[in-house]
Amino acid sequence: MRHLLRLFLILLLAFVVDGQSVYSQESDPVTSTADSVATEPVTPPPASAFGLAGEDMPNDNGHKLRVKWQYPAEAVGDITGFEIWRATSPTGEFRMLGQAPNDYFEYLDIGNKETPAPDFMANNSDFFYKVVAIGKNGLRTESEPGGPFRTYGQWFHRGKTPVLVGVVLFGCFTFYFIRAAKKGKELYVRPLAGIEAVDEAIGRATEMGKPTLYILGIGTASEIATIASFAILGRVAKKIAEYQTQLIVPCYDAIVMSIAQDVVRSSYLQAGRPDQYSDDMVYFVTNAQFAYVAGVNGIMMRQRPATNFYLGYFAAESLILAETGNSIGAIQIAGTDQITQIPFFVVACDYTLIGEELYAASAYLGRDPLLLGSLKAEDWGKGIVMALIVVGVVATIFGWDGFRELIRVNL
Amino acid sequence: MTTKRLTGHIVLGVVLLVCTLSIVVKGLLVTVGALLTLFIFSFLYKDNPYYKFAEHLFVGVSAAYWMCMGFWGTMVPNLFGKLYPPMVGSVIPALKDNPPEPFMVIPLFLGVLLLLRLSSKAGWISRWALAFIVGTTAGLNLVRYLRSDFIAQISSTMIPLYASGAAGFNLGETISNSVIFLGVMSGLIYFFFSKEHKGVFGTGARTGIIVLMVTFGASFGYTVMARISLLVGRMQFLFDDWLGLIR
Amino acid sequence: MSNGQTTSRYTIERLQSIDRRIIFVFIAAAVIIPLLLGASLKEETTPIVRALFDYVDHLPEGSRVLLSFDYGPTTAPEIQPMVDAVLRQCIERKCKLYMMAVWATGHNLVGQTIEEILKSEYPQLQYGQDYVNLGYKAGSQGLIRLLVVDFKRMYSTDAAGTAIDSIPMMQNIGNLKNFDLIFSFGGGFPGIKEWILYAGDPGHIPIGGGCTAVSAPLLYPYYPSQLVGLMGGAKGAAEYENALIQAYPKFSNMPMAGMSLMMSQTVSHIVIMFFVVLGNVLYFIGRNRNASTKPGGEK
Amino acid sequence: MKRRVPLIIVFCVSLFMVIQYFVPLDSLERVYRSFLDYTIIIGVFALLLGIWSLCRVNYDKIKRKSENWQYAIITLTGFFIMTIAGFLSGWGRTDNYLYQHLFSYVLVPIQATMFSLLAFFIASAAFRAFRARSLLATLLLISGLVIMIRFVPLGFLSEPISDLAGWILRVPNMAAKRAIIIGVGLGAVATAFKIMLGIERAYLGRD
Repeated sequence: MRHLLRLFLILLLAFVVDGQSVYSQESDPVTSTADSVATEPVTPPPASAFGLAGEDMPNDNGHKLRVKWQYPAEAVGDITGFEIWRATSPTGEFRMLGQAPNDYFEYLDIGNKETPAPDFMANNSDFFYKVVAIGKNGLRTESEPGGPFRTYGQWFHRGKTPVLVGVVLFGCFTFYFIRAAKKGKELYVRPLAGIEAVDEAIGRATEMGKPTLYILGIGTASEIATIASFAILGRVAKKIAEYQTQLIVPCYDAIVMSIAQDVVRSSYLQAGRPDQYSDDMVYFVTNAQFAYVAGVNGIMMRQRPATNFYLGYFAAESLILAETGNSIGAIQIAGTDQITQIPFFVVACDYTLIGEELYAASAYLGRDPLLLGSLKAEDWGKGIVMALIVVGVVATIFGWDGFRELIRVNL
Repeated sequence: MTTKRLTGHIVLGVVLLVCTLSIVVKGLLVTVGALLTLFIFSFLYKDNPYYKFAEHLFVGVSAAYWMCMGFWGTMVPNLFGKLYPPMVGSVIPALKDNPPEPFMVIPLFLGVLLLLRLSSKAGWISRWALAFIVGTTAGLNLVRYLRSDFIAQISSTMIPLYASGAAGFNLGETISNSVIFLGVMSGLIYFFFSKEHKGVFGTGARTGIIVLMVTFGASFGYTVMARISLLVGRMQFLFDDWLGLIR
Repeated sequence: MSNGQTTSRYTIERLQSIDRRIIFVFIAAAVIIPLLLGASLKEETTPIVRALFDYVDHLPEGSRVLLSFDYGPTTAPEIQPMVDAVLRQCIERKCKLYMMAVWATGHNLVGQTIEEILKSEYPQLQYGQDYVNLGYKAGSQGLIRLLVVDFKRMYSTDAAGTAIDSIPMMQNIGNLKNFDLIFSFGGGFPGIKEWILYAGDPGHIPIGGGCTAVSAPLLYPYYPSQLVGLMGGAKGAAEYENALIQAYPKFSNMPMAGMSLMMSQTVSHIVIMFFVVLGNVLYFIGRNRNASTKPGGEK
Repeated sequence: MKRRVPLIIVFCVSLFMVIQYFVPLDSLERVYRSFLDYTIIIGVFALLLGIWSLCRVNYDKIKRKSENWQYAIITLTGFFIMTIAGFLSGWGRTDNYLYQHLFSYVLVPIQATMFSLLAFFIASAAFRAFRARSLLATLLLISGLVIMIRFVPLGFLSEPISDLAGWILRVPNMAAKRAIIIGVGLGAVATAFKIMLGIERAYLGRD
């Protein structure tokens, strides 16, 4: 009975202090902690937060606000945390947004961008906030509403400036060197063993009267590695059409298959043998990683290709393919931008294009001045990266960390 | 030749016997799983009809699996459910009352264009859909690679070559930092395409490939553990779940 | 004489290109025999695992431990032993266990683990009092970010659909800061790294982890400032089990999955290294012979 | 028309994707999200093409009675049974008996076993390739062995070896990976540029 009375008193007290506790429909902390409260002596409600301030977060379309407040340092120990509430007018309906621990005095309000959502936050509008201090005794003290705080939308994400500079700079290089190449400037490229072996490998297949297997990997058409591989497939298919040997391209992804069919068909056309192309050369196996591997293994064991190309995006299956290919004695040329798989190709294949070399391969094979020009641009990019690193290292030696900040991307 | 055939028969007999026993004791499902496991392992000896069976079954079933996933997981909720929500009301009641999104006609249109490639005359038009996909890829990747990861790699290489800790000069850290710095630089030099690997530049490239090879060896050696674990997992399935031989 | 030499050279060449199926047999044996014999290998606990073990061992009774199952069936052989060992230790410490997953595949594994460890070994534990299965929620690192501020907004029910507020041990959970320790098992994406970046660092919550061998080197740099400790691969699991057995001798008769996996691992590594060394020895013998016979062979 | 239109589509779509990255406007973001959504849906349509290809190749094999044609029947049977089970199961109702069991007792075991073949292949590849033929091959061999030998209990040697292994993974390994990542990043950007500007158009075919 005494407990009940005490509980009633506390409830009453909470109600007086926390005049609007009606709005806390979702959770009613007063009742939920009633058990613990009932055994503790009555303590006063916690101090109120004050000095609410809001600032718009930059680099967005105005759906974010950072709310800050102050709290008496001596009272921090009495509370478990804060609740943050938002409304569109000081007298309007406040909505609970979230909680902050007791030693945090700010809250990043990320509003929803779409209208029907309950926590929608319009851009270029005013908002009002309340911070509720939640005492260890379960009592709540609400601050005065703060505001209006305005959200602003921006037209440019300034945190991404380094990326923009990079893109523009790199674009300029590419343009410049492509123009230079068009004017007929001779560009040197160093030999790549994997590329030089392509002709020999196809020639070997021709001599042996065996097919050539070309694997585009298990990437979708949205991998740059796959797209680079299309370009190489085009060159390889043209040579194969000229040598009149057989080509097999089993595919993992259906879009990749569609594109690869176009690529191979037009290569045969270019080589003047459109009649020898059929869609049976480029076909779909399945898009389950290991089922695809099982299928390709079967193709290798039964059709015994003399030359295998593995160019594109690869995951764990790389070694299964390369070892099976090795066991049938095929010449193997591999290339991928997947760092984790490069070691396996290096170990099990005859030639491996490492990372960036895969992207460069089509330029090498085609000897097209435009494509070679873009290689030169990549080299300039690398030169600049190296210069940046050297400057950065020197800067850190002299204790100047600002340089590193300069190139940071803030998302 | 005859001994080979005899061995084949014996193997087949043993397998059949074990199967019958296993179906009786362990039930059909586990037996099927175990048999398919053995069929795949038989590839290690050589290509054989058992492997061919498992391989072809796997290809067919997995293709159908992904097609159904694509249909129920993407087509129904993301295309039909958005074009005309009441249509999918019976399968996904949550979507029933959403407003229709007329713009979803665009992917439907592009998808149908893609299917036109089955026709030999109008096949070229399917490239519009492919161009859309390649375009998004190119645009995304243009910025994706320059984003945080790329720049983070550069900025985390900007480390002081002279490292000092609480106890003053730290030799180990200094060496490590210098190796990282030289490794990144020489690795980048190795990837230069338009410069001959000669002289100082050649030495740099040579150092680069040395660092790369050490890395490849290490990654290879490191992965062995993970691969053996996978095999242990399969063996546990065979010897424990199926045969119940592990105490 | 010359005939003998050709035969031995022939043998060496044949040995050099040894049938790979012989290697396969050895690998299979290296894995199967330890498994059947139930052999296990003790691993001395390294500091990074020891730190994790000691941290759990010093948790006061009733501490709240969140375990996130961020792995799938393919990596389960490596990860599950860690989960089992940590669970056993936590129960000995009388901690409250909160199990969840940020990987869809982790959902089933939580249920499986509850069946195999909690229900069979500790039938006295009560669901909702001592442990709870919160299941999987989509959202990856976004989910973790949300949980730091508000736990119940995302988890309004447990995995079975029971309202979260009706579960006794969920009463005082408002956000991730209410946990005394968070474990993430897996190491893929999302995983330990995301837990550190989005929960551990901003919320000052201690994070411990267990990950596959492949991802361990990427996570080591977070120790000790952002990670309490880390178990890497089967070796990490075996080290943790060793520490567990030393601290709680009652477990010494129980089969420890990590330790037996470790035995298979060690034997297979030895087999592979043996073949690598053999290959090199044969290669050098063959080369020396070739070099010595070539100039003199014509005579 | 045949060649120009796709190139224009590629240019416009990719330019939009780039602009959207820098301009935080809601409307652009909505279009961006739709575009990603569209690519996924187009992918499912493409899957139909894939299935068509699969069925045709296998049907042809049976019709022509080419080598191993019997197995094509297995592929097609598996495919149709799973398709029927899958369509019967419907959304969120993966509790369909056949579908669930084909998944758990056919797909999962085969997949896991294929994956575990790697344990054998990693051994045979190591035996063949880890030979001290040249300086580079020797380095590959040594660093591989140093990492693997951590597993062997060697008493007092264990600690320095595991320290060395850790150092290799932390230092030269990190350096090389960074160099590759930076190179790949530049190469990918260059390739994206080439596609956007229509310099690289192999993917369009050439007719």
